[in-house]
Amino acid sequence: MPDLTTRIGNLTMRSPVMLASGTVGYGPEYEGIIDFGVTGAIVTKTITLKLREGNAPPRLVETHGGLLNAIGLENVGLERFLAEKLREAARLGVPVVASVAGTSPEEFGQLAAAVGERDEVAAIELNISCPNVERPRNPVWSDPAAVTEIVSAARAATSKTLSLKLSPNTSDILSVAEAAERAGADALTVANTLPGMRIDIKRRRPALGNTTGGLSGAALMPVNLALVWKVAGHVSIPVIGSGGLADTGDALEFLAAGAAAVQVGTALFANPAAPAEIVKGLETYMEENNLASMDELIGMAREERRICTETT
Amino acid sequence: MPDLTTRIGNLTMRSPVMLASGTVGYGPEYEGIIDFGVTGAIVTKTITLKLREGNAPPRLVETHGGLLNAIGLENVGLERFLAEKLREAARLGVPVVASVAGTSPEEFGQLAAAVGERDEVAAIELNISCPNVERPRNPVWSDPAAVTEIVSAARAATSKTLSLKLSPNTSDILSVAEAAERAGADALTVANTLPGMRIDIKRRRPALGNTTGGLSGAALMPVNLALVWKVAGHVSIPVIGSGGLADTGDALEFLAAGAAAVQVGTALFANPAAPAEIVKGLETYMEENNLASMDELIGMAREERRICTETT
Amino acid sequence: MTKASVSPTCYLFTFEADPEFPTPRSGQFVNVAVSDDLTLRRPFSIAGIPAPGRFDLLVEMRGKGTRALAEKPIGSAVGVMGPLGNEFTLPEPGDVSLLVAGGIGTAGLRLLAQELRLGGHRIRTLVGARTSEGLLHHVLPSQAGDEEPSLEVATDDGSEGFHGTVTGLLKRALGEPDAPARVYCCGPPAMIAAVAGIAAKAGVPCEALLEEMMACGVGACRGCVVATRSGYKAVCSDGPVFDTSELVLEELVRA
Amino acid sequence: MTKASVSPTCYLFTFEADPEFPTPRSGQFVNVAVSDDLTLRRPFSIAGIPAPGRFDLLVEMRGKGTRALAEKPIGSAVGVMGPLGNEFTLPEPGDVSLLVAGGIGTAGLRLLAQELRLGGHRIRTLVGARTSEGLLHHVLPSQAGDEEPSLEVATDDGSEGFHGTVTGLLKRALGEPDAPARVYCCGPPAMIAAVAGIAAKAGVPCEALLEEMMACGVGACRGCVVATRSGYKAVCSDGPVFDTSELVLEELVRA
Ligand SMILES: Cc1cc2nc3c(=O)[nH]c(=O)nc-3n(C[C@H](O)[C@H](O)[C@H](O)COP(=O)(O)OP(=O)(O)OC[C@H]3O[C@@H](n4cnc5c(N)ncnc54)[C@H](O)[C@@H]3O)c2cc1C
Ligand SMILES: Cc1cc2nc3c(=O)[nH]c(=O)nc-3n(C[C@H](O)[C@H](O)[C@H](O)COP(=O)(O)OP(=O)(O)OC[C@H]3O[C@@H](n4cnc5c(N)ncnc54)[C@H](O)[C@@H]3O)c2cc1C
Ligand SMILES: Cc1cc2nc3c(=O)[nH]c(=O)nc-3n(C[C@H](O)[C@H](O)[C@H](O)COP(=O)(O)O)c2cc1C
Ligand SMILES: Cc1cc2nc3c(=O)[nH]c(=O)nc-3n(C[C@H](O)[C@H](O)[C@H](O)COP(=O)(O)O)c2cc1C
Ligand code: FES
Ligand code: FES
Repeated sequence: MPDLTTRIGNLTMRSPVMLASGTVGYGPEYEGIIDFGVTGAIVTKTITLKLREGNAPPRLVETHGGLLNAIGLENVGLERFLAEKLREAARLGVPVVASVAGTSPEEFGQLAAAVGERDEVAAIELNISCPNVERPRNPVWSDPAAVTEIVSAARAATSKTLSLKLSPNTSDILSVAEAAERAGADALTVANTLPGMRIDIKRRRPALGNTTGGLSGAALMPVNLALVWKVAGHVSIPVIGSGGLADTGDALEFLAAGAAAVQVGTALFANPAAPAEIVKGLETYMEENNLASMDELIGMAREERRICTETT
Repeated sequence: MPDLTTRIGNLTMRSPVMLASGTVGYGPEYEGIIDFGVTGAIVTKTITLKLREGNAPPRLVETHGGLLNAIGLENVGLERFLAEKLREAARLGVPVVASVAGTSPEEFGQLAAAVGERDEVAAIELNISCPNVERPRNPVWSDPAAVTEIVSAARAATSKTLSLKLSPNTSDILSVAEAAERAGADALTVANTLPGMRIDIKRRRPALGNTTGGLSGAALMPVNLALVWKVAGHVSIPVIGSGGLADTGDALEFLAAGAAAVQVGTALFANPAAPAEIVKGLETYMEENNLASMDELIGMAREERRICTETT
Repeated sequence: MTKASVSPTCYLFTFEADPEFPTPRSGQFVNVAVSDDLTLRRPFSIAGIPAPGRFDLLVEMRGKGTRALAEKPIGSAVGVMGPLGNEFTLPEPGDVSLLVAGGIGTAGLRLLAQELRLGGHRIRTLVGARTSEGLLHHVLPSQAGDEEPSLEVATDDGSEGFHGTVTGLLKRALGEPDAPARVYCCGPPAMIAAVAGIAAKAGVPCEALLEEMMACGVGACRGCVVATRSGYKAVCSDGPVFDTSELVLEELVRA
Repeated sequence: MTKASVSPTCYLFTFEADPEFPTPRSGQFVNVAVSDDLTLRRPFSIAGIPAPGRFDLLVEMRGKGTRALAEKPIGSAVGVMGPLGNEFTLPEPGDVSLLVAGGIGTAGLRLLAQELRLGGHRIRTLVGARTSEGLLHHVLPSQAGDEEPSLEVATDDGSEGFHGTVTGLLKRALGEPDAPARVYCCGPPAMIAAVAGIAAKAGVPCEALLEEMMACGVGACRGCVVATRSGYKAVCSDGPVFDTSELVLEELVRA
């Protein structure tokens, strides 16, 4: 039997297949539907200091091959998360990664400290694609200096494994990745959704209540895969791939590009069995190709570690 | 009959439906297949000073809802373009927009001067998503200072209508748009392809010869539509929408978002009749909704000119 | 899966459920994998239980997903998640219930009508549509043997029944003696808002089955919310049935 | 459109062409809109003209697009662009032509075989595949009435005919008296490279029909190029037929 055990910092997982933040709630919502037994970890909905109501509906619109969402980080807030949701999630018997977002480095530190001291939290994902931080001209996710401050604050606040979740909406992801690595991130999640929109021609209004939303799903996959390839070739901390992966073939592409683990998100909506199918599929692939452990899989499409160039 | 006449600077077109650079070659390749009679303009394959062989194959890979291409700006070079291709394109009876790309502001100026002095050229599109300019950390397309230099050089070289073609691969498109407007651009084409990749798991290699390519097609549409919305709300020069539009509904979304014209690209491959169908569809829509001219259509989904915020 | 055309734009599908599929209650829905090429499933109300282990869906052709479902060959296996969501609150014994459906909203009340009749409850039904072609009252459980005229229809264009919206009928029904003690409604947002307002004025409790775009269908993604007096609620897990006095009606109808 | 299964993985389709569809020549292909859900059309060689105004495609199930084509009901209208591309160079009268096909490559040579036979040319055919199931020689025009043994087959696993690759047969054929004056080949890149090498050594002119991912199909997008001694050429408009002495064979086979 091939060994799918995956280690990201101090987070040890049964398989490299994680569940992406915001698509599984806090976990229990999908109890009895998703086979948590084979998945590597749940990443919770992103938690903020205070409860958030989220954006006005409509919050979803399907696009060709993808999905736009503008949830607006609706979440129960740190207090209820710690008091209720975390305990419930921990009962599922799968490592829980707490996703958090602050509006300042201090808040990120506060959140990391609070969730980091809980035994139920196996690792922390710092979500910097946070809509609260309104800096339209130089968003946090493309500002290495801001990222350095955020990761440093979280690093000082906890010794738990920290992954920084990057945004694909930047022309210079390498500087951001470098900054995060230097500031002490244990891993990078690459990447979140891309800003996008649709218009409802009948109503002559944006289809989403919030005007724009984040593009996820298969449509996004080539973009985030290219970023994983780029980042994994540049940093020495592990990269966790996210973006549109729906089946074993897609997961293999992320791993072959250099990801140490992958997250399934939007694909859960159409097929909650996707994580279990991918785990099975990876086992079969490794057996058929005589690969014993994840190390032999990761980066197998990389001839040498090189920087790729974009072209049209 | 509603009037589809569209004006972008000094470029007057029968309809707002243009054909995107790189997808129609120099025009004649599609003679007898595309109905040039109803289209607004052809944008030629991007021309560089010297002939370019382009990238090693494979240059194309289909993705879910989209297409990755890594042509590598294969083109005949300025000299042959002026001597042969331009004359042939002009015979099609539709305005020809010459797309050009240089590796420096000076080269952009040289190219703009050379094509600008030709009567067959109705307008010029400056393509700054040029792979030649190798600046992986701060690509030209997200650097307002570089954009200012390029547009200024082209502006000084010609009085022909100039549109700058932006890239979606930036977190701060407004600064780039502003720089272009200030430097004298007459219009902005929003936007080009996004960097992306796929991996061929059988060969354990990137599917494209060039590793990464540009994502186009329906998958890209929500991203570029959001950029059109954003840019059109911010500058006072016209915006030309490009990205995945395939039918009348899609075109209406771009126009409703504030685009003054649209470009059909990837959709041509599956359906070369798409431009004619869209022109017909726009006429019908205007008739049914009692709209007499393009002015009434453009921006109809904008309540006020406001800056949108991204959210997930 | 079998299907039958019941109007120019609607099909009635009957599915053989998996053995472990629980018996659905009125108000509940299923999230259906209609096509491999779509990112999301599509939610449909369970519109009847023709026999144990089976359930009906009544589906209006609205776009790609509903068409993909209708194009599946009879006998296809279709991925179905559910039953999902909450249930209608059943009336007190003896109370008259008024069911108000607009267009395809008839689907959301069909199982309720069946349940109420089986439970011996007295019901009256108002069904509206834009034109007579859109009326779906003929798929509701048979009215035969009823003492009172229990079904009335309305069309916006007057092509059948009352000329006007179904809310015209509703006002009349609530004003009559032996007036209904409960209102249940399903239909376009504007209709629901109108029905809710009329019921509130008449002091009659009213529940509505709401529609919203859905992704997960289980309360995880927070994509399907509706504004209520106690904040946003998920239509899939807090609903789809809501007491209309809880809803912020001004936000129900989209500008 | 009609279809017939000709092997476990291949179908032979026959299309009724539009009146304005020109008569295709051997080597040419069509770009087919196989599915609304795919961004690109799919190119297929015209694999025969069974009657004026009709043409055949011989299609191997390889992925989404080919399966979508096979799933279309018989009688469907299918969007077809073409005929596209250049043509094979026909041999001098009296010359023997050797057709070498690997797997689905048989499709690319079937119309050529028909044309040559109609034109009274002498041809010999070598058909290879991995296993006997992949052999498609039975769809080639009948060999009946030929004087010499004009068809030989090879399988990698020896399950039918010569045990080995078709290039083994080729070497033998080129060494015999009355050797072919021209070679035409179609099949996997590695086979084409091998055939080209053998033909070059024997000093026999050789043409190959190449495959490459395509978008426009008309030379506009520059997506389908192949490396030649005079730079990259578009398979769709400069090809799909190339003189193998023009190709950079080392770049034909992908690492
Ligand atoms: C709880 C619930 C119960 C429903 N019950 C039924 C039913 O019994 N019968 C029935 O015919 N329909 C029902 N619907 C609506 C049904 O889900 C939509 O008609 C369907 O999703 C449209 O899919 P499509 O791909 O054909 O349309 P699309 O091409 O996706 O969209 C066409 C139009 O339908 C709207 N739409 C799409 N998805 C939804 C959705 N999930 N909810 C509301 N509007 C949507 C879109 O905004 C668009 O205007 C129900 C919806 C919900 C939430
Ligand atoms: C000039 C030409 C003539 C052809 N003639 C025939 C023919 O007569 N019969 C036949 O069965 N096939 C022929 N092909 C190949 C055919 O185009 C592909 O098999 C088809 O496009 C695969 O589509 P798919 O969606 O089923 O596969 P996909 O799911 O798109 O891909 C499956 C595999 O096929 C490869 N592929 C996809 N598209 C092409 C393409 N355009 N060219 C080469 N490989 C491709 C992919 O790289 C992948 O490995 C021809 C190709 C060309 C260029
Ligand atoms: C409905 C929805 C809600 C999401 N919410 C969050 C969130 O709260 N925090 C976060 O970091 N990412 C969030 N994401 C992004 C996903 O975690 C994931 O990174 C992204 O969708 C790309 O992967 P996918 O295509 O597999 O979904 C959300 C995505 C969706 C579709
Ligand atoms: C094969 C191909 C080649 C392209 N070449 C160019 C080019 O040379 N110059 C350019 O500015 N854009 C080029 N583009 C981008 C298109 O012009 C267009 O902006 C982009 O593809 C998005 O629109 P679409 O989805 O409608 O194709 C190319 C696109 C494709 C698919
Ligand atoms: S659809 Fe996900 S919360 Fe309702
Ligand atoms: S497919 Fe476009 S040039 Fe050949």
